[in-house]
This record gives sequence, structure tokens and C-alpha cells, in this order.
Amino acid sequence: MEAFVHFLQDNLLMIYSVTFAVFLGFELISKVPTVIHTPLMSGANAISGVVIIGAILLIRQTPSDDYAMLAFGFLGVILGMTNVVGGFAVTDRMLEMFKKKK
Amino acid sequence: MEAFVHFLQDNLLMIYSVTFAVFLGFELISKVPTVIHTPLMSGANAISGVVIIGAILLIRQTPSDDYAMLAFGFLGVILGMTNVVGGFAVTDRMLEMFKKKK
Amino acid sequence: MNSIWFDIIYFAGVLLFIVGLQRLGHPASARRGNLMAAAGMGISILASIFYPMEGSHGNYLWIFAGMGIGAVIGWLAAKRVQMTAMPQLVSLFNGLGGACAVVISLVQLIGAEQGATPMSQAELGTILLTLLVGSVAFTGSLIAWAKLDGRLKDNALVPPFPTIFNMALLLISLGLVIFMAVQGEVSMMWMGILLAISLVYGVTFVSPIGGADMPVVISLLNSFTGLTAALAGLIYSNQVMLMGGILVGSSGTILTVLMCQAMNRSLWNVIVGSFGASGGSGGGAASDGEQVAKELSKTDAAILLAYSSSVVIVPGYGLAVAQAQRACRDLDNELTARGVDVSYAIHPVAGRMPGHMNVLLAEVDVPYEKLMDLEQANNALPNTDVVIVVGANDVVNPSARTDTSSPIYGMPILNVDEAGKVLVMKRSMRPGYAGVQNPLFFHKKTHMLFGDAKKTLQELLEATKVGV
Amino acid sequence: MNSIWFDIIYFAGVLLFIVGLQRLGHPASARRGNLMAAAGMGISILASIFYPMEGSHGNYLWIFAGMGIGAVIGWLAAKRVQMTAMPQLVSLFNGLGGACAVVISLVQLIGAEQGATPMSQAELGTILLTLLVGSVAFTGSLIAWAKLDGRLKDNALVPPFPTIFNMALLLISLGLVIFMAVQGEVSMMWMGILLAISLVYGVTFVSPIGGADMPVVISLLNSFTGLTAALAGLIYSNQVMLMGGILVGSSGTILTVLMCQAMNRSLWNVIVGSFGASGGSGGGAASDGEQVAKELSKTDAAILLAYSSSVVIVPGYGLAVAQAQRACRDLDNELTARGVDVSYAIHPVAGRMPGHMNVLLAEVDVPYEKLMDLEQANNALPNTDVVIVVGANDVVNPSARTDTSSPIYGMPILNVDEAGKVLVMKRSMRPGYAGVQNPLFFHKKTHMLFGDAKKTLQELLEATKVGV
Ligand SMILES: NC(=O)c1ccc[n+]([C@@H]2O[C@H](COP(=O)([O-])OP(=O)(O)OC[C@H]3O[C@@H](n4cnc5c(N)ncnc54)[C@H](OP(=O)(O)O)[C@@H]3O)[C@@H](O)[C@H]2O)c1
Ligand SMILES: NC(=O)c1ccc[n+]([C@@H]2O[C@H](COP(=O)([O-])OP(=O)(O)OC[C@H]3O[C@@H](n4cnc5c(N)ncnc54)[C@H](OP(=O)(O)O)[C@@H]3O)[C@@H](O)[C@H]2O)c1
Repeated sequence: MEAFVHFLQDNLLMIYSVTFAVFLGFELISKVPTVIHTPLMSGANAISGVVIIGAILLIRQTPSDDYAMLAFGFLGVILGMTNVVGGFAVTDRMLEMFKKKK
Repeated sequence: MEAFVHFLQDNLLMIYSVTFAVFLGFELISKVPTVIHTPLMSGANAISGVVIIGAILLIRQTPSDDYAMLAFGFLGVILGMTNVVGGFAVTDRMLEMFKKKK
Repeated sequence: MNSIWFDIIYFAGVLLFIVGLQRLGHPASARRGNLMAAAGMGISILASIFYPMEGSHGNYLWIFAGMGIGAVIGWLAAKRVQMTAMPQLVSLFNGLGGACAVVISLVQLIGAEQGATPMSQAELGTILLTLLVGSVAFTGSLIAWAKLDGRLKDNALVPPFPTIFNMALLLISLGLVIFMAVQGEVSMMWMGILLAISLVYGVTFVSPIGGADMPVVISLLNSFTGLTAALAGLIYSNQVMLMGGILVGSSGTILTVLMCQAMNRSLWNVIVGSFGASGGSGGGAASDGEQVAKELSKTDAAILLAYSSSVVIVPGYGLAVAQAQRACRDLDNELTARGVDVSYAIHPVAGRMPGHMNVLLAEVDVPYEKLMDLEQANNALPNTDVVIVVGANDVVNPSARTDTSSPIYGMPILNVDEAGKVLVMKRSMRPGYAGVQNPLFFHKKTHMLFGDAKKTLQELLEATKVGV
Repeated sequence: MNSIWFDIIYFAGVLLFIVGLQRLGHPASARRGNLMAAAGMGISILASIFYPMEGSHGNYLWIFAGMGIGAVIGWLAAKRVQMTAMPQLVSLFNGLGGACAVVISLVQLIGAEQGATPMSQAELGTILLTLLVGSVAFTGSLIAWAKLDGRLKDNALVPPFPTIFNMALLLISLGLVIFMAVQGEVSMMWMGILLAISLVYGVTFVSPIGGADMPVVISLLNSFTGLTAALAGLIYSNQVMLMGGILVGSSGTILTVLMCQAMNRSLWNVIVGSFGASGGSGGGAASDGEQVAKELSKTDAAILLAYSSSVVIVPGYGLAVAQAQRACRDLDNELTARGVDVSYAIHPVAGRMPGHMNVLLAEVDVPYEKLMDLEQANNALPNTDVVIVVGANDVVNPSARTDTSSPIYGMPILNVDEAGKVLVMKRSMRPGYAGVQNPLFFHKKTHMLFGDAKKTLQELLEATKVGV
């Protein structure tokens, strides 16, 4: 309980901004037309690749001779980067078709 | 400059939450039907009466024998409370009419 | 008690504001939304009264007395006001909110001047900005109220070269704020000057704008009040004031823009443009000398109506002016009793505020099913026998469809000229809000019934009852 | 350099994500929105590489090498994939994102076990949750990919009593997270068990869901990946991961709900319900013994088409299965050359993903003007001579209008039965996705053209060219 109260006190503004972000995510998407669902999903998926930053920070923290950990981090960066680049690229390809129609 | 950097550093999360609140305000309202404009304006006006909290805090901070300041704060509370109560009440009356139609 | 619990209540208050605003945006849930926002306000105010505070002097009596008085005033005003006077009242309330912010910032500044509360430059700047914006919201809202309430003529209190004049005032007051903030010290004199200029600016900002544009102005001033609440929240490091104020500030801004869009105008055009001010009063007369508007006697009109099978009523600003909603409903009842199919076509910007016509017709219990929105109406009009235009003008002006030079060009209108016959009730040939002539009045299908709308409707009712 | 500058870049990255998502929601601005989000990602990644960090060991070579490899793989995969295989690819990418989170959390946990990085209970719990959700997103996405790619049958890998089984796995894994977090210590064994259970749960969560529901599942798993990114952001106190992840998490959730609504189903029904799994494969046959579906020869059909003045083509999932878009376009060209007015009616949920039909038709350059949405089509259909239904079924099923017991009751459909004649191309009398019989096939206006859609269309084209 004590710890929880402390946590709230220290992170009040973070709680505000996270809550607002949740509402914002809802509101942004709540009225999109059906035809845009798939590209939107794909674009959101690419954004979720932001987790790659975790892998980058991991590598930076790892001592340069701890090869096992570095290999792990390296794998993480490859996975994340594939998600990011592939995700945005495939979304762009999907959307190309909408543009053509204008 | 120095001060500005310091300000940013200390208030980063507040800046996030304020920015999100701005976006949220926009998104919440951006697609409302015309017929709801007036009650919405009225409701938002009532919410802006939240400034009354400033007057309340002011009174609480003022020494109990500083009558001039207390009178000022008192005036502020009256003004703010009129805005709040009147605002929500008049909005409710406007919206009563929408309900009748259902 | 640990202050975190009160912070949680503030947080809940903010959430209630957000969800309340969201609900307010949909007619079906709007009332609940308003109540939710009110609940959020209630708990936030309570939390602020009991929030643990070092060096609190209590003074609860002052607080509760003030709240009690304000609540009673607000409640009575809200419950007693006429439906049609509601926009004014909202404006008045908004002005009070602005005044509250002015009072707060003045007290803070006086405290700083007496050296009671030391302040950083940033804090001082914030307080001065609160004073500035609050003052503008205060006097601006009062002017808007006076105009809507018919207490102030459209061209009263207008400074010479209003646009330049206002720009100058704005720059001077902003300059003063920066100057004082950089100085880091409060002088009573400079503070007084800033206050005076800000109050004047509020007046001259609103006075050149036409009375009919006041709803837009109120919405704009409302977002100003929101901004002051947010600034005050910064001063007190109070989250609920800050976030609530920001939400109102941004949603008020976008609402203002939406209102302008609904009239097919830009915000800039509303603030600077003057056609709102000239409309309605401008001379006009039947400018096109060759065209003639045909009149019709009340008896003939009554016969026409009684023998038609479908009638659509198009209400406009004139209905509100003449307070003819009851008479309109009576005629509707009579015709319906005779087997005529009567419905109403509501243009989104008919009248002077969004939903104006809905409000008036709801007042006399016109059932919801009889109301058609723009799209429904335009689908129904080609199959309608007679259209009665009751004090509407711009919203049925066909030149919006065709005349690219018209100020209302591009605004979607009710295509009443597609119906069989059109009866137009107005007092003269003067133009409406936008100040443009209406070719509908010279259309071969159109007949005019001149006179006050209420009187005309009552006479028509008589004629229908007696004559036919 | 002061870290605040990098924080500002992170902030800009978050803003670009928000504005990008907003733009992505409107077809006209979606492409720009995607690019904005990509730009936000680019600057955020760069900022994270150079963010001032105490005790950074650099290792830039590892970072850039990994980024290079990942970028090439992602780019090639995105550019080479067939249009129709895009949903699979998105699922695969999503799985990789989940895997990345798994790798990160594993390394953190191993570090904690070796005592390198001391951790609070809250931190430990957050990391374990990242591991759990990331693993589910990883294997779940792989299963979704395999199903969409036709590599996994609908009923493969389904555990006994799937709903109970999955509920149990979920509770066990959550229990493990809490248990380990409260202990405050990492043991390799428990960590291994949690990882294994989470990975299995991902498989068994998705495997009972029908292949046709995969778009919904992918969207859901995508919001899971967003959640892991946010959790990882908490671990690193990194704002852009936190906020970006939250945004994806919440918008992904609401998108999932919207997708379900478009099919007139609930999310719960998609996850637990099995009609998605049985549809399409179920027996069916012409259940109603008394009704007979009429067939038509290709030659007769060709004559009918050539002499009609307006033809509407309704594509459905069968068009995608048969890859008949080119054949469809060819017939369209031939008919148009003969003066027939040909257009396409696109139901919002035709096919197996939103926009599926638009994608296929765009691939063969059907001009935008020829496409009608649901509303336009239903206005045009009463004046249409012949409708060709190419492998669509549920979206033209009239029982959605009338039969309250039907699982698709209430879904708006294309009212093809209001046109003059209806030609239906499919291979058998088997039902479509929803597994319900379609009375349209027995309608007096309907004639069936049995066979693979591509072959049928090609034969029709021949018959039109030669025969008439
Ligand atoms: N709804 C909103 O939110 C809003 C807000 C601001 C501005 N506007 C603007 O207001 C206009 C609304 O159009 P509208 O067609 O409703 O009104 P309008 O174009 O302003 O015309 C009103 C007409 O009513 C007549 N009238 C006035 N008093 C009357 C009385 N006692 N009896 C009979 N007739 C009377 C006037 O003609 P006589 O003088 O000849 O009688 C006038 O032509 C639009 O241009 C819109 O853009 C709307
Ligand atoms: N769009 C989305 O986002 C989405 C996502 C998930 C689910 N859904 C659901 O999917 C359904 C879509 O409806 P729909 O009308 O497009 O498809 P459908 O109802 O699934 O019917 C497709 C029809 O195509 C026929 N077919 C299959 N292969 C064929 C071939 N090679 N040649 C000719 N015909 C072939 C099948 O009949 P035969 O087997 O007799 O040939 C089947 O009846 C809706 O129920 C919707 O709710 C949509």
C-alpha cells in the first residue's frame, strides 16, 4: 500500500499522460471508414516496432566483450527493424492503391 | 536559454500531458453534428468554470483577518460558482429538449 | 491525510470531463455527458476545499457562503431564462468565468507587489497572461450578451479602423506582459494599465462583429476562458484546472471553427468581415426592377393549403423574431386534422444558433418524426405540393447553388423551388442575414405573404377554419 | 550534449505518431500519414542511438549491422509480396515485433538473475509481463500467418476444450508473473516455465479461431505488441516507447472492435465462437429440398449480357480464391466496348479483409469511377439489368434483411434481388463464410453458373466474343 501510494505520487503526471494517450488512441480511430482498416492495422503494427529502441539501448548497455548478450541484442535489433521497415513499406504499398484511384 | 532548458527538463511529462489534452480536445469535438453545437458550447463553458478552484485556494491561503483579500476571493468564488452551476443547469435544460424527441 | 488521495480525485474529475465532453458530442448521450462533467466538477471543487495545504487559514465560511450565493444565482438564472434567450445567458456565464480569473490574478499580483509571495519571471508572466485573457473574455462576453439581448446596436462602441485598432491593442497588451515579466517586478501602475487595455480590447474585439455572429464569438471567448483556467492551473500547480482548462480551450477552438464551417465562412471572415453586421438591416428592396414578386391573399393561400396533400414548413430566423412557433404549430394541427401531411424542413444553420429551430419547435411539442434534416428534406421536396417558408431567407436562396459571386455560394440549401408551390412569409423584400437578394421570391412558383409571421400564420389559420 | 534535446526529439516522434495515425484514418491523407509515422520512427531510433547515457559501451557496429540486416529483410519482403498475401505479411511482422520484446525481456531477466542489474518488484513484474505478452503476440501472429497463408488447417493445433484450456493457461501464466514479482528474485527455471507457457498460449489462443477471422486476430495481437512496447518503455523510462506503445495498444483495440462491428459480430464471438472455423467447409448442399436453383449455359448468359444496357459486378471472396480479377476485367472491357455500362458494387466486408476487393480490382487497374460503395450500389441496383455475382455469398444474402435467426441478420447487404436478372458464379451450393444458406440462389431472377470463377469468366468472354 505504502509503495503504491509512493508510486502514484512519483508518477502522477505519467499517469495523466498515459491515460490521455489511451483516450487519444481510441478517439483517433473511432470513426475510420471500413476500407482503411487493413492499412491502418498495418501502419499501427509498424509503429509498435518502436520496441526496437529497447534492443538498441540494450546493446549500448552491454559490455563490449559479453558476446552472448550482444548477440541477443543484435537479434532483437534485426527483428525490430524488420518489423519497422517492412511494416511502413507494406503499408505504403497498400495505400498506393488508394492514391491511384483519385 | 539555460532557464528554458531547465524548465523543459523539469516539466517534460507535463508537456506531454498538456499536448495530449490539446489533441484530445480536438478529436473529441471534431465530428459532432451541427445541432449539438450550442449545448456543447454551453457545457464546455461550464467546465471552464473550473477556474473557481483558483478562487477557493486563494481564500484558503489568505490570513483570516485580511478582509480586503478575502472579499476579493469571495467575489471570485461567487462569479465562478455562478458560471459552474448556471452553466451545467442551462446545458441540461437545452438537452432536455433533445431527449423529449427520442 | 495524504494529498495523493485528493490528487486521485482530481484525476477522476479530469476523466469525467473527458468522458462528459465525448458524450456531449452525441445527441443521444449528451444529457448524461453533461451530468458526468458536472459530477467531475463537483468532486474537483470538494477536493480543492479539503486538499491538505501547508499554511491553510481555512476561511471555510467565506468559501461556502460564496459557493452558496453563486449556486443560487446560477441555478435561478438557468431555470428562469426563456429558451430563446439561452445563448445570451451562456455568454453572461462565460463572462463571469473570465471575471473570476481576473480577480484571482489581481489578488496574486497585489500579493506579489506587497512582497508577500515571491515569484519567478515565468510565474509572473503566467499570471499577467491570465489577467489579459481573462479580461478579454470578461468584457467580450458582456458585449456579446448585450448584442444578443438587443441591448446594444450592431454598430455601437466600434472604434475607428477596428481591425488596425484591435491589432494595436493586442500588440500593446502583449508587450506589456512581456515587459513586466522580464522586469520581474509588479508595479501597480503598469498592472492597472494592462488591466484597462485588456478590458477595452475585449469590448472593441467583439463590438465590430455582427450580432448574428455572436454564437461563434461566444464559442471563441469560451475557449479563452478555458485558457485562463489552464493558466491559473499552472500558477497553482493544480492538475484539474490545468487539464480541464486545456480541454475546454482546444475543444472550444475546434468548435468555433466547425460553427464557421457550417455557415461556409472562415473564422477570420467572421472576426474581420462585416457582412454579418450589415445583413438584415441593409436597404435592399427589390433591386432587380424588372422582376416582380407576386402576392397572394390569405384566403387563396388557405384554400391552396387545405386542398394539397403534402405541405413542408421551412422555419427560419423570422420565426424566432416573430415568436411564431405556437401559431405555426396551430396551423399544422388544423391542416393535419384535414388530412394534409405536414412536416418541417430544418436547415442546419437556420436561425442564429445551431439547433435554434429545433429548440423553438420542441418548445411547442412538434413531434420528432415531423422534422426532416437537410438531406431528408431535399429528397422529399420534389414530391411536396406546397412549401411554407416562415421567415427563412438565406437557407432557401437558390443563388447559393449557382451564383459564384454570392457570399453564400456553396452553402447547401433547401431546394424548395423543386416543390409544387412556394409560399413565403416575411415582412418586406429586405434580404436576410447574408445581405443578398433572393431570386426565389421572383420564381414563378412563389407567392409572397407579407407581414409579421405570427400574424400571417394566425390569419391563415382563421381563413382555413372559416373559409374552406 | 544535454539529454533534453534528445527528449525533444522523442517528443517530436510521439507527435508524428499521433498525427500520422490521425491521417491514416482518412483514405485521402493515409499515405502521408504513414510517411509521417515512419519519419517519427526514424528520428526516434536515431535519438535512441545517440542519447547521452552513463556507462554506454557504444557497440555501434552491432547496432548498425542489425539495423541494416533488418531493414533489408523488411524492405524486400514488403516489396516482393503479392497484394493478396499482404495480411499474412503484416501478421509475420507483428510476430517479429513480439519476438523483439521477448528477446529484450529475456536479456533483462538473465541480467537480473546474474545480479548485474538490481530490480524492484514493480520493475520485475513489468519485465515479466513484457515477456508474457510479447510471447503471446509472437506465436499467435505466427499461427495467424500460417493460417492465412494456407499452411495450417483451421482445426490444426486446437487443444481439447479450447476455451477452458486457454483460460487455464492465461491464469497460470498471470499467476507465475505475480508469484515471481512478489518473490522479487528471478530463477531461471520459473522464467523458462513462464516463457514456455506463454508461447504455447499464443498458439492455442489463435488456433481455434477460423482462418477467415484472422484479420481481426492480427489487429488484436497488434495491440498486444503495442502493449509490450509500452511496458518495455516503462522499463527503460523511455517516453517514445511508452507513448507509441500505448497509442498502438489503444487504437489497435478499438480497431479490432470496429472490424468485428463491420461483420455484425462481437469480439468475444470471434475469439470463442467457431462459426468462422466451420464456414466455407461445412456441408450444406441445397438444404431446402423443394427449392431448385436454375442453371444457365455460358452462351445464353453471354447473350443476356451483351444485350443488356447496364451490368453490375459483385465480387466476393471467391474472386480472390480463383484469382479471377484479370478475367473479370477482360469481360468488363469486352462488354464496355459493346456499349454496356459496367460497374462494380463493393460491399465493405466482401472478401476476408477490409478493402480486399478494392485491392484486387486496383491490381488490374479498374478505374475508381467504376466502383460503387454499398449505398451507391443499392441506389443503382433497381435500375440495373443484370448483376454478376462473382464468388460472393454472404454479402448478397437477402436473409440478412429478414431472417432474425440468421447469424448475419442485421448486416447491411447488397440488394441484388432488386436488379433485373442475377447471375451467380460459384463452384457448388456450399454456403459462404457465415455458413448459412442463401435464398438468393433460389430466387426467380437468379441463374447459377457453376464452376471456378476464373474459368467461368473466361468462357463467358469467349462466348461473348464469338457467339454474339
Ligand atoms: N444557425 C446558426 O448557427 C447561425 C449563426 C450565425 C449566422 N447564421 C446565418 O443566419 C442565416 C440563417 O438563415 P435564415 O434563412 O434562417 O434567416 P435569414 O436569412 O437571416 O432571413 C430571415 C428572414 O426573416 C424575415 N423576418 C424577420 N423578422 C420577421 C418577422 N417578424 N416575421 C416574418 N419574417 C421576418 C426577414 O425578412 P423581413 O425583414 O423582410 O421580414 C429575413 O429575410 C444564414 O445566413 C446563416 O449562415 C446562422
Ligand atoms: N472483409 C472482411 O474484413 C472480412 C473479414 C473476416 C470475415 N469476413 C466475412 O466474410 C464474408 C464475406 O462475404 P463474401 O460474400 O465475400 O464471401 P463468402 O460469403 O465467404 O462467400 C464466398 C463464396 O465464394 C465461392 N467461391 C470460393 N472459391 C471460389 C472459386 N474458386 N470460384 C468461384 N466461387 C468460389 C464460395 O462458394 P463455393 O464454395 O460454392 O464455390 C463461397 O460461397 C462475410 O460473411 C464477412 O463477414 C469479412
